[in-house]
Amino acid sequence: MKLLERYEPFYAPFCDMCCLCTYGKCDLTEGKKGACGIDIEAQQARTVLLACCIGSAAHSGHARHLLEYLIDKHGKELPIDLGMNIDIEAPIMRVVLGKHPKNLGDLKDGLNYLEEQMVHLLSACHTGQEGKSVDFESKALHAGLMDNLGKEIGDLAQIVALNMPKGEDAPLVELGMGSVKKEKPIVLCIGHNVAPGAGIIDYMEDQELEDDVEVCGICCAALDITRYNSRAKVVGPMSKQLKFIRSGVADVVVVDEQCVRTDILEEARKNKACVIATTDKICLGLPDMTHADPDIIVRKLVNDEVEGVLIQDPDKVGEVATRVALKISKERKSIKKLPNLEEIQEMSKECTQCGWCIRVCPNSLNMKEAVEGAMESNFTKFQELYENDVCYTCGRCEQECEVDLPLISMLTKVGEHYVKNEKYNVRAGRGPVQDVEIRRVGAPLVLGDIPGVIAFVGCSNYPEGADDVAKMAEEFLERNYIVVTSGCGAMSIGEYRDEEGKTLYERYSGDFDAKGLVNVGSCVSNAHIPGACIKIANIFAKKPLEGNFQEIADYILNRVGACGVAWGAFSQKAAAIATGINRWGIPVVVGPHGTKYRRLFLGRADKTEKWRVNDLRAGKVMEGEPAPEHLLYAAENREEATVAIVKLCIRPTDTTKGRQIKLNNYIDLHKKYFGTIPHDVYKFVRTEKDIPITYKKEVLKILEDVEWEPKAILQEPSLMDFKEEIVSGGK
Amino acid sequence: MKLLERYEPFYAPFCDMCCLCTYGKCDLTEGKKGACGIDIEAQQARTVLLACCIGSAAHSGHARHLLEYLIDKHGKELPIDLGMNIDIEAPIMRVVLGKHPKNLGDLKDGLNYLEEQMVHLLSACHTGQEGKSVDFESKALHAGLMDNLGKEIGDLAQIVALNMPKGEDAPLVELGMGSVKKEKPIVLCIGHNVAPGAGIIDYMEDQELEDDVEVCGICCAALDITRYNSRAKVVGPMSKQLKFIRSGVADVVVVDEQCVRTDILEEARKNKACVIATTDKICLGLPDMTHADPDIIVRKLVNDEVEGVLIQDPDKVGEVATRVALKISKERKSIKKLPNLEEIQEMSKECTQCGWCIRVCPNSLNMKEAVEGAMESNFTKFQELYENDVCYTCGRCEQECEVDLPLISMLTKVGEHYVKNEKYNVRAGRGPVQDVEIRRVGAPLVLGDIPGVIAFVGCSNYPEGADDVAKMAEEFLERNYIVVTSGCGAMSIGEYRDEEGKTLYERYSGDFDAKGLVNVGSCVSNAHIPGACIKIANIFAKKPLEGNFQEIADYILNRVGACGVAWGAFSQKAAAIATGINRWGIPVVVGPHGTKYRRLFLGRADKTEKWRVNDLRAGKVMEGEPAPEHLLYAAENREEATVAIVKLCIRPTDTTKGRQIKLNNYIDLHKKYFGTIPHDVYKFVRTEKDIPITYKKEVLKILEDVEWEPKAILQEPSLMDFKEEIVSGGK
Amino acid sequence: MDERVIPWQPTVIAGPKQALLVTPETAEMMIQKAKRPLLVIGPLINDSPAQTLSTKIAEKWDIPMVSTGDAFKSLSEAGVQSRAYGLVEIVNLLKDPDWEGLKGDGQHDLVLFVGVLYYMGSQGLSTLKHFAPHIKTLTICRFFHSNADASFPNMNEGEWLKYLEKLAK
Amino acid sequence: MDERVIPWQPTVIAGPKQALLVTPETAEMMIQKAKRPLLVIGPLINDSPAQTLSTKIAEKWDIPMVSTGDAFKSLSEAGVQSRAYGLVEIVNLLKDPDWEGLKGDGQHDLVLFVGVLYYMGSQGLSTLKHFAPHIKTLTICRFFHSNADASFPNMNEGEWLKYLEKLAK
Ligand code: SF4
Ligand code: SF4
Ligand code: SF4
Ligand code: SF4
Ligand code: SF4
Ligand code: SF4
Ligand code: SF4
Ligand code: SF4
Repeated sequence: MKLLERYEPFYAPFCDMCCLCTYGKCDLTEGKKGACGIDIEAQQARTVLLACCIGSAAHSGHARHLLEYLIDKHGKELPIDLGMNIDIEAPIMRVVLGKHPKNLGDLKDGLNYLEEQMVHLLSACHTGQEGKSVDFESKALHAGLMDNLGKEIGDLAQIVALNMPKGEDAPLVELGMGSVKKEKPIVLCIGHNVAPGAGIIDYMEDQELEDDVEVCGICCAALDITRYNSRAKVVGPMSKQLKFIRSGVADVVVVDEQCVRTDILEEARKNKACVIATTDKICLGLPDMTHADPDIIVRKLVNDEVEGVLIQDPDKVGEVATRVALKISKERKSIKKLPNLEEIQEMSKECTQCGWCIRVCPNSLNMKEAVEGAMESNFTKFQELYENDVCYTCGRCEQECEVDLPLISMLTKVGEHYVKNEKYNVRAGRGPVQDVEIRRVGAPLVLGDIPGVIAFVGCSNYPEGADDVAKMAEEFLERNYIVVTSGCGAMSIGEYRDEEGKTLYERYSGDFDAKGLVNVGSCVSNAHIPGACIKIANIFAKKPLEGNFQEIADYILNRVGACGVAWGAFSQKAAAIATGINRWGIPVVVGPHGTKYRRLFLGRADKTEKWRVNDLRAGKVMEGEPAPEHLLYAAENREEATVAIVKLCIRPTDTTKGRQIKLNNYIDLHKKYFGTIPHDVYKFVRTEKDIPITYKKEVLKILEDVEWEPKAILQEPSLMDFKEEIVSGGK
Repeated sequence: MKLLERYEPFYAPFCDMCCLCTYGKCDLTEGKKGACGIDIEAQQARTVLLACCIGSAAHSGHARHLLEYLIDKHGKELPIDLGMNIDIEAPIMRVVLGKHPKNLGDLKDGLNYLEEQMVHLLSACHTGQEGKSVDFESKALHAGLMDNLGKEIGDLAQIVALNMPKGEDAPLVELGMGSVKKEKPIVLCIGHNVAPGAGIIDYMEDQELEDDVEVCGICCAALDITRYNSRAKVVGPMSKQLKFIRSGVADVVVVDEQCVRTDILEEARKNKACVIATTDKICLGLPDMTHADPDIIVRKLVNDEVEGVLIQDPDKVGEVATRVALKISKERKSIKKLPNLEEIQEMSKECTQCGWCIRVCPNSLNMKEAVEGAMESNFTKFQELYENDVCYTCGRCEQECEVDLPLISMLTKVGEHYVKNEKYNVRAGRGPVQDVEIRRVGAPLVLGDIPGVIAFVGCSNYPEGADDVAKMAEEFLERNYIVVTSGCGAMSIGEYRDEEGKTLYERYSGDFDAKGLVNVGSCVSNAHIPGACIKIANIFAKKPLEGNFQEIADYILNRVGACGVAWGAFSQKAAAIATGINRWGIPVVVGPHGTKYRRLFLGRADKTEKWRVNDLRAGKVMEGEPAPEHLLYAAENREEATVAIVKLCIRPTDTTKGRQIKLNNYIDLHKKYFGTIPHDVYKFVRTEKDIPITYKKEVLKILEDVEWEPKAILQEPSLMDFKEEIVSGGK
Repeated sequence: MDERVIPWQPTVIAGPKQALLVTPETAEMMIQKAKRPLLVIGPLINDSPAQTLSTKIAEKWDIPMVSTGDAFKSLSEAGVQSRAYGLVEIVNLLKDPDWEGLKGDGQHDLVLFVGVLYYMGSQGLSTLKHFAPHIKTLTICRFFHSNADASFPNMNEGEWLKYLEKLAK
Repeated sequence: MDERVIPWQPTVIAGPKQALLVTPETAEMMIQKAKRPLLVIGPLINDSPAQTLSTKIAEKWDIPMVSTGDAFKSLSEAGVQSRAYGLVEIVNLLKDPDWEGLKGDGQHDLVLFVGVLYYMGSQGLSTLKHFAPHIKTLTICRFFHSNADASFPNMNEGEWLKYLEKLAK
């Protein structure tokens, strides 16, 4: 029995054609094959593999970059030491490569392996190579695993070399557009690579300018800078990018890599902000002045002699960015960046009410209505779009508008004017989970007393605003789950306050324990999430690590009630992350936009034969439960997602007590969002002892209706060692 | 001055949208940017980079695979020794890495470097990374360079480890569907990796079965097997795949990697042929029996217990394929594989004359007409489609046909019945050009006495049949050019006979010299084409190799009158190859389907400022000539291409004698295909001495009309060391 | 371009194959012809007149209903019985020719969609278009769904409700 | 789907934006309105009545001609003057707003295409659609070209020649 046989790929083609080679485009509808013989199913799978390869390459390229830079700076002998409380420093690398890296140099082995694998995997996407969806999928899973490995290497390297938190509780840091001190010179970092941001911090400290210049960031770069220095401010997730730039607050915009708007230069120049590109991943067509004298670069930037510069040297970036910000800030503050409210009202009158802004919006937001309101000086609809990033400022409406209304600038101004108090916080990323924590929660988690670990990760392509994520996190924290988070998800959670004005980070501890809200850090820190699951298998269940991938993943799938949630997943990285997480046997829920990835992994609860497991203790194949029911699931809205997540934390090895707790949560939430006891609850009742006391009567009624019969509780369920052992090749 | 400033990218979007991430699809028409800020130009460039990455990965994954296998077999100390006549064994690796590989193990350095680069390059395709077309293009050029490097490594490894020809003249080998002895058991190899084919040959020799079993191949695998053993038969290029499989001649089909129809298993099974997959690149969803006992595998295959098998061990493939062919051949010969002519006539009557077969054909071939003819038992139109692979059996018409006519089977049968004498030949691939040959032709080439080196490479996505390639080759051979070829191009050239029934390989020698027709080998052997140009710069002009990329490429662009032709380029590999070749300053002409790659590099002959060069001897920037005029050009038909190619061989450093020869060819061919003297000839006349005697009067008339004035002949033209030196980053 | 019959989110366009534009009359004919129709009703029309009309349509022809997202609650509060599935779950079941159907009497031959999230519905319809040749899909949303076999055009709310009324009565 | 107004090779479809379908009458209006039209004539109609008709159209409105592929020869043998360019070369020139045009009097504002290889022409039209907002494109081939601004529909030879005749007289 294999993962892909139980969780069959479900394909939703996003295009009916293939345009990969010059025989094309080929029409793949109605079962037609392309000129190379491929069919629509394999074509979707190929596209998924390609996305996973791109995503994985983004993380691994980043890791390679960072590692080489840090080795340069700190030497390859710098030990991988995560302190007293962590002995298992690189669980993924140990399982996948069978190697235990002792120092920075050893991490190179991981990257060398991964780079070789990546070329093979990408190669399979070539026309006339792989042609069966199952072979593409097994490779996509491998690409996801390489993604996980690359991230682990990247995060480990930066933790030890930049002395970031090593699993210990980290401080709260300021978050939100309102947390940035607008009167100071401001340097904004966007992207994912901490090196330039660290360079800026270092320079400021050297020059004792900490109080004179404000450093803030968007996306993971922000999170990672706060792991380096908690004085830096986090503006927020990707969804803030365009409005923050349009607001003109930033004097200098430093971009490194990943998730940066490709029109950042054009947008920043509208406000005369200076732009510094810092890596070979995002050059913005700018002149490479890596080797130029900082004085000259500063002069050129300040005098507008160049559109911007590329400086591939983080220390030099630090100096140039800070000096330029200090020089241009005063003059820039006087530039008018946004239309005022009266101007907005005037502009709005140009609107032809064509309605195309709505049609091109990814979320069909009613921008037209907002503009119509503004005509009458009523800005409430604009405000509603602004709050919670309901409009995530992708800019498509503005691009489409037939009368060229600067819709995002209008939105930004309204927000600036009406939405106060955009000051929140987020717990700085703490990196890995400590071994000692694993020891503490291992048993309750595997037995079910702690009902699950739920990880909110990924990007901000949310269907209905960012607070959905926070609301879900709140729901699970209240119910004793361990909530882990990272990246844009961690920021979205921080942007939400309860009625008393407290953020979830203020209300819940940062412990990896029931009711703990753990921010591991940036996207690369995601690696610590499967890492924690691996450590449970190792520390709690004594499964050996080195090279023992199959057994560990099998253990996690069947026993560790973990579930990933990437509610706003948009990128190829997110595709790789999710697929990698799946590879470890951890289910993932994505938002509705996730269907555009073209592939999910869905189980069929109605087919009992799909759920058979090999009980290694009993030594035979037995009936199992549809738990977890799906491996990669897309929900239509938050309500559906909440119920799906809680269900996906059920595992066949729950004790009856644990199962009671899990079913209690499942029934509670189902009642809350669907109004009734879930009809399929009977599938998760093995003996009457599994039934939560509160719902005993109602559940028994359902059991009767479906002629339920008790089942054995599995001891050591596994998908390994079934008889039918010849399986398809691939990775 | 940079390559991309002179030869600006020309984009022809193949789709108006982007579907890469879940914000999409985004509409990029009318200057609109996507949700990530990207515009249509950058999106095309990104797609090109992605294609180049995939293509390059295909070659490099192949090279890695092969190298590890050969090191396993022969040890990493096996010297890279190409014999007496070649001292410069790895010109690309030496220039790009600055390293001189001495043995198989040293080649790993090249792959390690390349794999790391590939991950970085692929990473740039991620949403929110690179966003300017120029940055994507500079990376695409680098990906192309990595492609060239990977191929060089792959071919070197196989040449030295499998003792393939080392630049010496190679024998003619049999080519064509008619060259295969149908009465024998037949093993067909498809793909690009020689290892399984070599395994088959080895097993047959061991068992003394050479006369009992026929080994033949399609695509580059075929070419490479003949480099290993010249008894193997080459069926032909990719375009033969479906018709050869449908003909049912092959008993066992062994696929390795690249350019294999993804429906090969389904197609082969229709005829009860056995299929063996041999690499992790093409698993066909088959069970992996790499570690099973050959007896068991043979039994399972012979008894149809499995659909086919995956065996990732070339030696075991050799044994299994041969034994299975011997066992099943007799029974298979009695199976009826194709409809007979009467049946075809009957079937044809079902045709509704809907005409959709024509509309979906990549080349709008009139299959309907062929079917209409067949209704009346007139098969001439079918025959016309069959000959020269005018129909390259992509199968789209058959997929579309509303009455499900088996059009390819019908075509195949007609061909089998009417087209006799499909026996041709091809010179086995000889690998690199010898240093001694370079010494001989270096001067005449650079001075222009040999008017150029023209390389016909790549695939069989031809617009009007395969003989166009042969006719072009013939034209240039007759005119004293050096013609080099490889891959499907080499096979297409071999499939053409002159009136006396001779192939071009029979009529022209295999020397790298004027009127020589040099088959370097398979696609990976393409590396020897830029390799030869590099060697000209080194041996003839004494340019140092190690790490001296810029100077070498500049030399080639300005002085070596070479031109690549990929008339049927279809794949991502071809995109990478062409882009890599361009990187060395060598222009490439593709067929009309090449416009679907979305990007060309076109020069603007009308803008004199684009052609200025730095004359290093004169020490100043001077007016130049539009030579070569384009770097990547797509022609609409053979006639146009022929004239374009001859023009693209002109170089600013031609001596007046050389220029006369080149202009003479240009004018001759223009007269032949366009009826007149080319109007732009004046652009290539520097002094009156450049004018070919025969055309003196007519050319002078043109010069007068345009008020031509003589120009200086450049001594050492270069694009390097212009004053404006700050250029965009990227690779 | 006719704004009524290009996909409501225009980039949903997937290739040459487009849905047939239908009126309430044609929709009615399709339903009448179907042996085992199914109505999938999504959360976009929770607690709205369109939801009421949709359930009336289901009642009229005795079409069993699947609710997606959290539409179940809104429906059951309105006293309407449905089976809750995730949109991707029900699509996954529908694409299996051997699924027993909501009533256990065999796979459906016509599926109506209303009120599902536009782009997600479009992806589900794409799945069915490609992988469920045994099923016809008909969307009665106010948006043109090019991935369906048949779809209402893009309309404003008022016009749409009239379409639904026609179909319901 | 209307087979006359989907791209002749159907997968040429590139997105929501499609060419306007034109009759000879509308085409005539477009030509009359243009200040500096150009006719690009490709090798598909070498030595054919369509070529003769196309050159008549050019003569009628005094439209300069570019020939692509090897159409130059066929045209000049028929006594018709043209300038030979590769299809991609002329498209490259057309997309530059500063190109001086074939007659040296400025960039063209309308380009007619006829007889170029369908898919390659489609790619060239795509270039102009995206990068040459200063130019309108009109194809008078017998194939519907969705990447043009305006195009004749898909037709058979006979009908097409009638279209061309109308335009020529
Ligand atoms: S890769 Fe295959 S399906 Fe795609 S365009 Fe090429 S031939 Fe067609
Ligand atoms: S900017 Fe906001 S309203 Fe406009 S299309 Fe994007 S998400 Fe929708
Ligand atoms: S696109 Fe512009 S004009 Fe049209 S409704 Fe929206 S704001 Fe108004
Ligand atoms: S796959 Fe994407 S880029 Fe290709 S044709 Fe479809 S929508 Fe366009
Ligand atoms: S990558 Fe950019 S243009 Fe492409 S779909 Fe995503 S947001 Fe749109
Ligand atoms: S099989 Fe031949 S005739 Fe049919 S579509 Fe392909 S090339 Fe055209
Ligand atoms: S597609 Fe089939 S039915 Fe239609 S014209 Fe061609 S052969 Fe005849
Ligand atoms: S030349 Fe092209 S089609 Fe032929 S084998 Fe090589 S890559 Fe494949």
